[in-house]
Parts: sequence; C-alpha cells; structure tokens
Amino acid sequence: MVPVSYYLVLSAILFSLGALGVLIRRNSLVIFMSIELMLNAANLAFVAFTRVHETFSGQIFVFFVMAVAAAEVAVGLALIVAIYRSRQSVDIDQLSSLKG
Amino acid sequence: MSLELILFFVLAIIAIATALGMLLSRSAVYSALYLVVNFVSVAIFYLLLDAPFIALSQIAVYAGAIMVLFLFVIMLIGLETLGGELNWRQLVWPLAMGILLLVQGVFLVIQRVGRDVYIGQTGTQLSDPSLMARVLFTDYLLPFQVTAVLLLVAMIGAIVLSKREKSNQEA
Amino acid sequence: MLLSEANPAAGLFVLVPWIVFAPVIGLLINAFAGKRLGERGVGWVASLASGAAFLVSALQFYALTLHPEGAQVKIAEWIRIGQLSLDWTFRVDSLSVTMMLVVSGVGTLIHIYAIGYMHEDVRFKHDPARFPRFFVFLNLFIAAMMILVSADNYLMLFVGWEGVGLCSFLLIGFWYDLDTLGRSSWANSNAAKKAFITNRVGDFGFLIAGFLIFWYMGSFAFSEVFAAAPEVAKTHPWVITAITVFMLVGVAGKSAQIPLYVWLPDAMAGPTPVSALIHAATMVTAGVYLVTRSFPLFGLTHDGQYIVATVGAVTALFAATIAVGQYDIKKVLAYSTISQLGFMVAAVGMGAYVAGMFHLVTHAFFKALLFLSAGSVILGLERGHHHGHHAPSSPVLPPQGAGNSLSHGEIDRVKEEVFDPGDIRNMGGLRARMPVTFWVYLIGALALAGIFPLAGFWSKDEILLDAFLHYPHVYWLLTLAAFLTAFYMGRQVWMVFFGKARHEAAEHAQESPSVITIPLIILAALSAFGGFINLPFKGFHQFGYWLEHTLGAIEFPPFNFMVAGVSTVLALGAIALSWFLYQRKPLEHGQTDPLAKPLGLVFVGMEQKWFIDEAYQFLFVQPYRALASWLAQKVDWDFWHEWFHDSVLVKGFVTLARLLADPVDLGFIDRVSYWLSDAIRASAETLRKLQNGFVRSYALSVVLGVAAILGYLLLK
Amino acid sequence: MNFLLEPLSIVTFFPLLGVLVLLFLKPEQKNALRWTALLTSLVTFFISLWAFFFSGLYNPANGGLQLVARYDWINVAGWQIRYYLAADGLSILLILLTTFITPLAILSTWTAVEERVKDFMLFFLLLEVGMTGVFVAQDLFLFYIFWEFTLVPMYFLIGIWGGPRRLYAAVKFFLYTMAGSILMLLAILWLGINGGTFSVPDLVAQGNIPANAQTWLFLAFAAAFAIKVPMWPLHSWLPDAHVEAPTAGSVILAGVLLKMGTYGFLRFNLPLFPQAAVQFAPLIGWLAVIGILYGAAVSFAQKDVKKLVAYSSVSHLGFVMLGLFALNAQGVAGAILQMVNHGLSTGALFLLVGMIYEQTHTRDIPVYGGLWKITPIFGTVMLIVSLSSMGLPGLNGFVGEFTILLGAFGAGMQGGVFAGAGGFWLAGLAAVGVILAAIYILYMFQKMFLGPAGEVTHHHELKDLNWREIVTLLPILVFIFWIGLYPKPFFDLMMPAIENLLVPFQTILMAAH
Repeated sequence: MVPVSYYLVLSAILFSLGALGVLIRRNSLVIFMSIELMLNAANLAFVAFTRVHETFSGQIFVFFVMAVAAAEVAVGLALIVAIYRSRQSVDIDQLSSLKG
Repeated sequence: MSLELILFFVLAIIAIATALGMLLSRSAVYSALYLVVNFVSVAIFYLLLDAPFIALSQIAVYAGAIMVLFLFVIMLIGLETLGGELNWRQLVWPLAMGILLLVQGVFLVIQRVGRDVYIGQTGTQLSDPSLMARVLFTDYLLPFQVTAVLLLVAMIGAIVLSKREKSNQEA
Repeated sequence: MLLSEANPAAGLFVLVPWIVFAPVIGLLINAFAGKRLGERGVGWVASLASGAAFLVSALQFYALTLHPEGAQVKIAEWIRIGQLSLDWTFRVDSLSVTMMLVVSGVGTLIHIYAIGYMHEDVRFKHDPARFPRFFVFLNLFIAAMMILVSADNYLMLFVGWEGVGLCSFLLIGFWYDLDTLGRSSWANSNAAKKAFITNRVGDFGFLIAGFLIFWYMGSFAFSEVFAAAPEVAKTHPWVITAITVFMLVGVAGKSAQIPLYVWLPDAMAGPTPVSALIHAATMVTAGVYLVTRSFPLFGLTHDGQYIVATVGAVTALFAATIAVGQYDIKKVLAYSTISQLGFMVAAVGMGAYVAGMFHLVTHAFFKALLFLSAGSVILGLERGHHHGHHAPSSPVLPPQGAGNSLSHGEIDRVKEEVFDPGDIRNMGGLRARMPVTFWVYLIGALALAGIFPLAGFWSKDEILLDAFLHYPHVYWLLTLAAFLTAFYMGRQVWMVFFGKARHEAAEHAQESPSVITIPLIILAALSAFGGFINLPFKGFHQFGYWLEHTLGAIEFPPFNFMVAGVSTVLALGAIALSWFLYQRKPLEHGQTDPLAKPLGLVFVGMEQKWFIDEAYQFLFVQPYRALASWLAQKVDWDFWHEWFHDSVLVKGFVTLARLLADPVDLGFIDRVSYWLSDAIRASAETLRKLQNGFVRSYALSVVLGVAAILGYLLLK
Repeated sequence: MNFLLEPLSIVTFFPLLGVLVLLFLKPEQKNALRWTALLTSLVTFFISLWAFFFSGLYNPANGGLQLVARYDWINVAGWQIRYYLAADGLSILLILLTTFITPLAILSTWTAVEERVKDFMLFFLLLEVGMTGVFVAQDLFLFYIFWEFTLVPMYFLIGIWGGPRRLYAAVKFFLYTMAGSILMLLAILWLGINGGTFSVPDLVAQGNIPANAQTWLFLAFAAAFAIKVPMWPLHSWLPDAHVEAPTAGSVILAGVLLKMGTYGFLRFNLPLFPQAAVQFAPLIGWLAVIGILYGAAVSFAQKDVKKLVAYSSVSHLGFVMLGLFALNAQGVAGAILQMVNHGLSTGALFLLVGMIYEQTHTRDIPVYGGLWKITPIFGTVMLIVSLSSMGLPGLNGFVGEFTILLGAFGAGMQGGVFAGAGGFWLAGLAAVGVILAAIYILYMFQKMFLGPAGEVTHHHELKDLNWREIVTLLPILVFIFWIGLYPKPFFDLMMPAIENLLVPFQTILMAAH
C-alpha cells in the first residue's frame, strides 16, 4: 500500500519543478509545457484525494481541468504563433511591452 | 516494500527525471518529448489510484492531443533551440523559490494529511466510468455544458488568432 | 324645423343651405379649373352660382309668403361642450330672407357687371391671369354673407361676419402689388390690412358681447337668447346694456361707424364692383342687420339704444362733411356710404327697425348703382386715356422709384403722367360722351339725395320721421347730414358730367359695353321704384308688414308732411347751392375748389378727413409699433434673452464655476489630490522598477505570493 | 413579452423597428433611408388609427383610461414602478397628432436634409417613440423616462442640422428643460415614496395629498411643464430653438414637444393637485394672458419670420394655458383642441417657411414681398394657414380660441376660478390677443406675399410648391377645414374624460363659495 502522502509529495515536487520551469526558461513554448506540468501535478493530487474522500468530485475536477487545459493550449499556442509572426521570436524576455 | 510501493518509486523517479529533463533540455523538441514521458507516467499513477478513465483521458488528451499540438507548433515555427539559455546568476531567486515551494508543499502534506493515511479499498466503485458519467451528467451538467462552450470559444479564438489577415498581406 | 308636409311650398325651406353651397361650388370650380375655363367661363360660373343663390332666396321668399312663421333648418351639429350647444342651423324668416334677396340679387347683378369690368381692369393692370381669382373671392363673399344673414345663432353669424371681413381683405387687396393708380406700391395691401385689423377690433366687441350673452342667457341661439333676455334684464340690467354696447363696437367695425369707420374710405382700393357690392350694398350693412336681428335685446335697454342712435347720427353728419371735401369719385361715395350707414344705424338704434332695413334695401340699390356707374366712368376715362396716348400696351406708369434718378423736369413729366381716372377734377362734360352712365348716375344721385319719388326719399324720410318723433337731437343731426348729402352729390354730378372736359382723357372717354350698362339700368330702375315697397300710407307698408312676421307688431307713424317737406326743401336747396358753386361757373383745369376760400380751415379739415387717420396713426399705430419693438428688442431680447439669460444666468453660473474652480477646487481639493498623487507617484517610481516587463519576473512574484499563502497555511 | 404586444406598446415602439431597419442601411442610400423612415412613421400612424378607431378596443364614450397595458416593472424597497400605458380622451388627440405630424415632418426633409440622412432619420424615429411615450405613460417614473428621452434626439436634431447658432440653441434647449425636470423628478420621487406607487391613476384615486404638500408639488411639476410650454416669462429658449432648428425639427417642436408641457399640466397637475390647481389658477391665468399679449406684440416686431412664428407660439400656448386653468368644460376642451390646432397651424407655418427658405436661404421678412403673384399655390396655402393661426371662424384656430375664451369668461363669473382675481378682465384682455394676432399675422402675410415683388425675387427664380410639398401640406389643410367646420367629433372624443377630470374642481369651487 502506498500512503497518500507519497502521492501528494510527488505532486508537490512536480508542481515545484513546473514552477521552476516557468521561472527559469525563456522559451515561451517550454514555459507553456511547464504550466502543463503544474496542471498535471495538481491533477495528481486531485485523484489522490479522490481515493481519500471516496467521492467522484476529484476525478470530475480533473476532467474539467483537462478541458480547460486543452482550451488554454489551443489559445495559448495560437497566441505564440501570432506573436512569433510579428516578432520573429518566442523569447519571452523580448516581449516586454508591459514594462511600466 | 510491497510491489506497489516499488512501482510507485520507480514511476516517481521517472516522473521527476523527465520533469527535470524537460526543464533543463536546450531543445524544445526534447522538452516536449520528456514531457510526454512524464505524462505517461502520471497516467500510470492514475491507474494505480483506481482512476482508469482519467488515466486514459490523460493519455489521449495530454500525451496525444496537447503534446502533438506543441510539436506541431515547434515544427511550424522551425525553432528548436534558444542559445545561451541558462544563466546561473539569474537562477538564484527562482531556485530559491522553487525549493521553498517544495519544502512548504511537503510540510503541508505532512501537517495536514499525515504520513499514515492509506488509500482505501473501495476503489472498485470509484473506478467505474459509468458511475462517474452519471455524476458528470447529472450534478455537473451545467459546468459540463459551459465547458463545451468554452472549448468552442477557444477553438474560434485559436482560429482567429492564427489566421493571417488578408489585408495585411496585401498591404 | 317647422314643416307641414301637406304643403309643398314649406318643403322649399330645406333648400335654404344651398344659398351657401351654390356659391361655394362656384368658387371651388373657379379655384381649381379657373385657368381652363377662360374669362367668360369663369365669369358665368360665378354669376350662375350667385344667381342660383338668388333663385333659392326667391324660393324661400315664396315659401315664406305661404308660411310666414319661417323655419330653422339644421344641417349639422357643430360644437357640443357641456351646456354649449351650437349647430349649423339656417334661419328662414322675413328678415333673413330680405337680406338674402338683397345680397344675392345685387350680388348677381354685380357679378355680371364684373365680367365686363374686370375684363378691362386686368388688362389695364397687365395681369389677366388674376381674373379668376376675383370671382373666387366674390363667390366666397356671397357664401360668407349668406351665412351671416341666415344664421340661427350668434356664433354662426360671427362666422359669416368674419368671413365677409376676410373677403373684404382679399378684395381690397386684390391689386395687392399696386396702389389705386396702378403704380407698384404697398398702398393697396396696406388698405386691405387696415380693413381687416379694424374689423377685428369690432369683432373683439362682438366676441365679448357673445360671451356675455352665453354666460347670462345660456345659449347662442337667437330664440333662446331672446327668450331669456327679459329675465336677465330684470336681474342684471347692466348686462343687457353691456351687450348692446359691445355689439355696437362690432357694428362700428363692420358698418364703418365712428370710431372704426377709417377703413372704409381706404377700402376703395378694391376694384369698383367690390366697392359696390361689399363696401356699399351688402357687407357694411351687416351691422344694421345685426342690430335689427338683436332687436329684443336692444328693446330692453334704453341706454344702449340711445348710444347706438347717437353714434349713428354723429357718424352720418361727420362723414357727410368729409364727403364734401373729396375729389376722388369713389372716395365721395365711400364717405357717403359711411354717412348713409349712420342713418341706418341711427334708425335701428332708435328702434325704427323697419325704417333702418328699408333704407338698407334702397341704399343697396342706389349706392350699388352709384358705385358701378362710377366704375363705368373710371373705365371710360381709362379708355379715353389710352386712346389719347395711342399706346394701349405700355404700362400706365413707370415703376415707382424710377423717379428718384430723374431730373426735376422729368419728375414733372412723370407726375403729369400720373393720371388718376378717379379724380373728378380730371373729368367734366361726360354727359355727352357717356349718356347711359350719366342717366343712371343721375337717378342714383337723386335717389341718394332723397328727391321725391325716388327710393331714397321714402326710406330716408321714414328715418327722419322716427327721429323727429322720439330723438330730436338725432333728427337735427340727420337733417343736416341729409342737406350735405344732397350738396355733395350735386357737386359731384356737376363736376363729372357737366361743364367741359378738364383732361384729354375725359375728352376721349367712351361709353361702356352693355355687359356693364345693363346691370346699371336694372339697378337704376330699382333705385327709382324701390321705394314703393314701403309707402308711408296706411295699408301700403308692405315691407313693414313683411318684417312684422319677424319683428313683432310695429307701430307705423302717419306720414308727416312737415318732416318730408323740410327734407325735400333742404335737398333741393342743397342742389341749388351746388349748382351755384360748381355749375354756374364750371371749374377749370387746375382750379381750386370754390368752397376752399369761404370755408377756409374747415374745408382743409374736410379735405384731409379731419386728420383722423393721422390721429389714429399717432394714437394707436405708432405707439403699438413702438411698444412692440420695445418689448421685442429691449425687453425680450436685450433684457431677457441677452442680459438676463446670457449674461446673468450664464455669467452667474460661470462665476460660480470659477469660484468653485479656483479657490475651492484648485486651492483645496486639488492640492490635496496633488499631494496624494505626488505621494503615489513617488511610491510608484520605486515600484515601477519591479515592472520590468519580463514575464518571468512577474511569474516569480506570483510564486512568491503562492509561497506566502502556503506559509500562512503552514503556520496557521 | 406580452407587454410589447399591447396596442399602445405597438404604437409607441413601432418606430424602433424602423430604426432597426435603418441601422442596416448604408448612409449613402439616402432615398432608401428616407422611404424607410417615412413608411415606418406612416405605419405607426395607421396603427394608432387602428388602435383607437378600428380595433374596437377603445370606446370613445368612456371617460376612463383605456387600452391599458399594466405590468410590474421595478419593485424595490417598497417602490412600485410599473410599465403602465393607457390612453383616454385627454391624450388620444395628442397621440394621434404626434403620429400624424411625424410622417409629414419626415416628408418635408426630403430635399432639405442631405447630410447624414441616416442619423437624422434615426433621431427622428427615436423622437417619435419618446413623444408618443410621454402621452401614453401613466406611471410617473415611466413618464419621466420618456420625457427626458425626447430631449436627446431633439438636442442632436438642433445641434447637428440646425442653423448657424445651433450649438448655442441646442445646449440652451437642453439645459432649460433639464432644469425644470429636476424639480419634477424630486416631486415624482416624493409622490412615489409617500404614495407607495408611481401609477398616476392610483395616486389620483388615493387623493390624500395634504394641501401644503400639494402647493409645493404643484410648483415642482409646473416648473418642468411651464418651461416646456413655454409660459411667459420662461420662453427665452423657444425663439433660439425654433430659429436654429431644421424645418422638421421646428415642426415637431411646435407641433408636439410644446404640447408635452400643456399635456403635463392637464394629466398631472390638475388631477393630482386639485386644491393647488384652484389656488394657482388665477396666477397662471394672468401669466397666460400676459403671454398672449406679450407674444403677439413681440411677434409683430420681428424681422425674422421663424422668430415671428416662434413668438406667436408663446401667444397661442398662452391661450391653451388660459383654457386649461379656466377649469370648466369649455376652457379645457378648447385648450385640448387648441393644442391640436396649434400643432397643425404652426406646424404648417414652419413647413411653409422651410419650403421658401430652402429656395432663398433667408428668413428676413423685408426682403420678401409679392410672393403670391410669383407662387400662387404657395401663397394660397400660406393664407389659409395664416388665417387658421389667427383664428378665422370656419377654420380650426377659431374653434379652439373661441371655446377657450368662452371658458375663461365663464370662469370669471361668480363661482369660477377667476372670479376673485380679475374676473372678466382675464378673458377680455385675452380677447384683445385676437386683435393682436390679426396684426402680426397680417403683417407677415402682407410683407411676404402682398405688395410689390421683393428683393429676394430678383436673385432667385422662385418655384411654386411641387407635388411632394403639396402632399405634405394637404393633410394639414384637410384638418384645418375639418376642425373648423365640424369639430364635434373631436370634442366628442375628449368630453367624457374632461367631465371626469372636472368633477373634483366642481366640489372644491362649490365649497369655496
């Protein structure tokens, strides 16, 4: 038997790695992937809790997260493509028009 | 150590390793491929957790659709590497934050869940997709519909965003 | 409606609305198809319409002889508000039928005459396209006048009353772009406007009288008003007097009495048939009709009667004096009309309704005759003038204003050319050139002067007799007026038809065509014999008996030879005097009036109409004009609009706004907010460094936030 | 959605359909835009005719509110605000006048408005919605919305398509009306909060407003309405607005918008505050008489023909106010009819002035002269309309003025509202206005149409009325004669409602004597 805490710790590790990816990578595609990783980590935790609480809510939440993630990826990638067209780059550090 | 535990650790190492690989690989293609492996391992975790429907969705949606989309985009842009990526001086804060986050997460798990909560044995019921479908289409019908709309909007949005405007080309 | 089904004659009463409809149809045809019909067509359509009205009136007369009680024919409800209940109801009784016959009869003759007259007139004035319009207006007048005389309530009467006023306005201003001499000018339109406005002043009196009638007697219908009047006379005697006085204001406006007569002389600007029909024979007598119609009201107030009779008598004399000093053939007749209307008003004011109505009828005949003959004279002179100049197509005159750039000599020449065909000083010796016109004119003049046995003698005599018996001061005023009447008519006849021509136009004058002379001859016959309808001998008061059906029992004073003798002697004396002054030594061209010297300033007054127009101008017109511009410019615009609104309100608001803006807003609120904003800016300067535009550093701060929250959860 | 299918809702909101169609047309399709607007307004007119006369839903003999559409709308914190439309004898003629004048005004813009046709027509149809709404709303809140709503399109009509000083005029118009409306809004809120409902018939039925409150509420309402009428001396915005507005705007302004003020007095001030109405009747009567005489005199001194007509409105509406506050059947009936008459006559005058202005581009009376000779049809129509405006018997103006004066005179009798405050003098002086009206109208007619040909004819080849213009004017002429000769149907429509309206006053006046 595997304690739930193991899964949760694994989820935390994956989430931290994803967050780290967002923080350190300049390639916007990879940043995107890291976000997906974070979502996955969260999903893992949800499914684990499903077993703890004996209810479907967690799984259903995962289902919705997947749908949202799919939508997000579609729009996000389209944005990246559009940005690449105008800037010829996916380097996130070059996109600094938010600078105050 | 039971077989299950061994399996867990093996998969956990694979998942962490592939996550690190994605994180550190210079080529976006490699990153994507690492991530695919990671997703697959997570899918196996779902199976272990008696959630076969989620596991298959994971494979289909993440490993299949989303990552393929990523690869398409990478190919479309034709850019695989970004030179001179990691600058360790800049990494101090992110690393510190990542570690802090990790430590906090682990402590939270220990504090709130405890080490000795085991997964119950009623998993057979939870693993039945038809039961899950019943809940999904009754209690969660409205969110489900909204999600459908969301996906539609996302689809249209993606098309509009990636469509080249004719007038721009002509001009 | 009183109808005995057995007798077909009574059924004729229902035809009475056609006295209005027929002319309306005629005017509609001419208004919409006038151009296509041609002059003859237009003229005959209009004359037939008027003739149809006469026919219907004659049928009413016939029906009335069989059913003297008359009838009321209601064709529609008009206004119904609470107790106010008005209908379009025609009243057929001996009084209204008398008026109908006069209006439509004289009207039809004048329509026919106008076909000939206007044919030439539009040519002299170079605007033949205006021909149909004249007949449209003329028919409209007949319709309105018929409404007036056949109304069964005061308000319907008022519709006709103002309707004829409108027609008067339109017809006086028929040549609205010219003056009486055919020059381009505002004069005619001014005269028209003056007539309408003066009449409106009278209408104001009528309205007030109407309001009093309604609120004290509860109705506008004649029969109900008259039934309620005696009761009101007992409870509120002043009301009846007030009604009659306000009604007198209306009468003064319409029938040209003092003080509102001033419009009538100017109204001669209209074409001559108009002067004859509207401003002599029919419309101006509406006031007399109104008083006669309202006899039960006047009978209840001695004060009212006294005022009316006096106003009439004074007007009769006053206008006669002015007539003596006039040179324009139509102006003389106009003042004569005012004077004769004074006779009638005095008569009805005294309660001598039969005498008043009788004079109204005979006056309609001979004054229409005189005006139409005068028109014939004017046309004759115009023909002569054109003949003399051999240039029938050129305008009579150069346009006004052209003289400004001419030298003095040329101005004199232009003045020479301003030929006035209506000025009796340009005439003389027309007896030979226009014989028919002369004879009919003579008959008319003698009738007006009151020479036995012409119509005027009988009717005027009856008025004088009534005055002699009841109102001595009226009698003296009227007798004096009668003397002057004979004098100025004599003066006119001598100057126009006798002596020798004082202008080449008079030398070449030509007689008018038969379409003009035939109506004249008919009218002359009526003027000669019209008096016989009411001879002042027992059993011969046909007209009086006729009106008795409407007016109730009438007392007929016996013929008084003294009164008749005095007036006849005076009239003959006046004619003799005029012969002495004007014919014994006929006037030469350019000579002043022989009366000017002996009468001195008095004659100047007569000639200048006692300066009444100028006085009115000074007393009413100019003050009102000044008041209006003062109100408009100074009060409304400068003070209220510009100063109060645009200065006080706007500037006040602006000042308030400044006050709020400068010390309050800038000084206090702004300073606080500036301080705030400075503080914020300073902090922002530091914070903006964080805003470096790198998404990843934003993400870092998000993670920081997450870490903080997790830390909080851990420590909780 | 039931509330939108009520007959009065359809009458009110039908123009919005036209607006919708207009939105889909291109600004360059000028004729399509014009036809759309014209047809929309025509259909609206026919719907209103249908609703009142042919649907069988409206019984003219009934004095109460009919064609009622009553729905709960906003119920918050004890406020009862309803969507409440209805019509009765007091408003039916004005509703019909609105739907009747609007197509004519649109027709008059056919060649006069060439710029931004789309916007123009949009605003015009919106304006129609607002105006009709004002006359049908029976809920104070709803009424206030419609009342203010009419300001916006009119503001733009003046401000965009107006004359040289259009912005000044538009802003003045807007501010002036707003200023009065604010007070009315306060009064409306007071009534709604105290009475628990905003529905006028309910408030009237409650009838428990204390006398001193009535005074203030009456004045607050009167402030809004008197400015709109406009009563002397609050008329200063009117000449500016009239002179600067485009022809169609002037027509609507004179024809309908001013009637909103008098209608407001009739619908709200009289039934809601009867005691205050009796108390203020002499004051308003005297102001009305001053307005009659002042407007007539000032008109006479004008050189600008549009200004002349504008000031004549002050005079005419003085008659209306005098009639309303005579508080007897003749006065009120005459006042309502005179509202219609003024809409027709003055509307037609503005149309005619606009038609000649389109050709000569001047409104200066002295440069005209002798036009009747050059343009005979135009002159004849002008004559008829002028005569109607000055109250010639047989034409519509007389019936209104006469009944008003009769009513005012009756109110001066013992037991009437003016008895203690001038009595017959009020009506007597007002009747002097009849003389003064003749003076200024004849002055205008003479200086423009009679006399020798004026300066302007030397520079312009003046054309007589064309078919479109005749078609525009003909319906008005028909009504000028109809009302003048046979006004009974019009009085019959309003009499039952007027009798209901006057019941409380009879008791108040009876008690006073």
